[in-house]
Amino acid sequence: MEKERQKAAIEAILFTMGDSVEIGHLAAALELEAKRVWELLGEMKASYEKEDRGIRLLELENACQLCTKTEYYDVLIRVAKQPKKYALTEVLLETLSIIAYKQPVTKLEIEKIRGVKCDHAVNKLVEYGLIEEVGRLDAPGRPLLFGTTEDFLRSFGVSSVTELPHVSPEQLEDFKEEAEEEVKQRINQK
Amino acid sequence: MEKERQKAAIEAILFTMGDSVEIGHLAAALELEAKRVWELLGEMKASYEKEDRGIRLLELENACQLCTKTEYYDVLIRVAKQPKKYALTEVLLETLSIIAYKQPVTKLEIEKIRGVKCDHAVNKLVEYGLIEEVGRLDAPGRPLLFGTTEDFLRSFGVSSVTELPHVSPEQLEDFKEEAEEEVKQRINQK
Amino acid sequence: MGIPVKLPIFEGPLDLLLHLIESNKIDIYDIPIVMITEQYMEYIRSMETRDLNTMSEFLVMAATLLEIKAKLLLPAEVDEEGEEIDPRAELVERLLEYKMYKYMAYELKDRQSLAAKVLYKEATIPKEVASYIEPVDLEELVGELTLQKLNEIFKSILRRQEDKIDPVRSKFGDIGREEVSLEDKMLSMEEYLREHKAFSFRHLLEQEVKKSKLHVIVTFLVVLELMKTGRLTVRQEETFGEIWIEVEEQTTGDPIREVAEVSSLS
Repeated sequence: MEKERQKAAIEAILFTMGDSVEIGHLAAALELEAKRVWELLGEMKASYEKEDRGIRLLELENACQLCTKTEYYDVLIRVAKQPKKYALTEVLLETLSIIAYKQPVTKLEIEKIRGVKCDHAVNKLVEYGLIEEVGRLDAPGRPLLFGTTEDFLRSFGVSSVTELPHVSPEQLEDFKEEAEEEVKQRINQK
Repeated sequence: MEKERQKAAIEAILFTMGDSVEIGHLAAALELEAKRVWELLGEMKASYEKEDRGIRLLELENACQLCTKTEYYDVLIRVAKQPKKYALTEVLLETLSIIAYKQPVTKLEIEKIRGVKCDHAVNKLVEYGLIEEVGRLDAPGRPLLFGTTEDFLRSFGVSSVTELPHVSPEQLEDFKEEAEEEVKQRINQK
Repeated sequence: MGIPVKLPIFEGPLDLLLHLIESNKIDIYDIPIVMITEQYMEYIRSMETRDLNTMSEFLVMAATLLEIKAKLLLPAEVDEEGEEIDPRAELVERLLEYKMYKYMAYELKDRQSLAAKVLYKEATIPKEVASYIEPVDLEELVGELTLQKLNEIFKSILRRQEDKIDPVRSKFGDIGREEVSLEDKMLSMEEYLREHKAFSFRHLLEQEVKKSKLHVIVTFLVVLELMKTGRLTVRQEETFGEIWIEVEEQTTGDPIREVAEVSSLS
């Protein structure tokens, strides 16, 4: 096998293996001396350095391996990482509004208001950086307290949570009456 | 990013992913038009064909992938593990060829051509990942339609189903004559 | 020409037919139906398989051959253009199509053995890429959401919370589940009937209403049950008038006990 084809064979082997391959294995497969394999690898290394190549030949102790050039990580990330869809679902919005108005607040309190578990929603909001742990409640179990972050304020263009539109006690009274009215009407219909 | 580096980026992506990558994904990652990506791939394909390269660029319908050149198989299997092979029986091959040429096709159509039930063969081919359900026929019973997969293209070394060998009626006539000729010869030999 | 005793296994009726045509060196467009049919039948008779499914596929083809054979004996039909229709035409078409796919199958096989010499690689995603976590674009995430909207959402949650505390029902106090079985009620009814031979439905229920709604319901069910067995007769003079219940004279057995037993079984 002439030189060009020997190099091609090495490339094919390194490509398929992905992982590092011992020089001894390469030499055995190609029926060449290890010294000769090193020579070929040296020549190959130079050609991988060319501008239009995205892979590089990595020489390790007694082995070698193909790997991508670091400068292409950014592009790689865009393909290798499925772009995650971040979205504020209804559940997240509700949880966020409770935390915004009732902060600092524990998960238990949120659950009491929404009537359902909120671990997932709280975790997601923390991940999004909209809320954060702000301390612990001085109560049995010392549960975590959550509050909105500075990022939250920035995203909504306010400088403080006191700027949030308020729900007055009168309004709360109204809700209560509305609810009672509704229930009465429903009973009368029957 | 200039052209050379765009090619390098594509190489880095294809090397990292191993599997086929959709042209659309490449275009999005590189912020290029799909047409431009195809052009770059064309140029890359040519440079991979050079004698000292052991890998090849495989174009598959709307995707592409790197793979080794067939001529280095013998050297490769001395180092790499041989990929598992499945034996395709005559029945499976016949069924597969009907699906490849007539896709999308229902089991009933396949049965009409082969004159025998094909459930088993179709199930096996689905299991091997060579065919897949591609929809339902808009007819009574809404029967499933089957088509070939990307794995099929890879396993048979074609980049598109249109590349499959075609047989014209004239060719068929030739086959028949050939067959007759063969039979005659065999009889004469006896 | 006879058929070799040891025949290869055929993939199906078309496969067998093609074999017969080819081994007889027959022009596929001019199949001597009589001869082929005989050979075909002979093969079927010698078939070792008694698998009905496989057998039936071959038999369908046999029937087709016999049909063509019969048609050939009759005066030829003509098509719209006045040309004679060859009864074999459809079979020829099928055979040719099948032959084509059989050929393709061989072609595919060749290609597969060549393609099998190509190796691919597993994904090797660099650590730096794999460990990358995409930052959240808060601006995009928050999007159309405004503080006003957040306020609306919060208010709607509060509203829902008030709804959940039903102001009417919450005044009922505890409603416990009372156990009143049909059998119990039957037995107490038996006693009642011994003392009262005629009474109004309202009078009967007066005692029950004091207990609970469930007692009323079960009592009503007992009355219906006893009406069915003929133990009681019920009459009502006018719409919304008083409902009168009278005890019928005891016939055979003890219907109340019987009913009690039946309902305890169910």
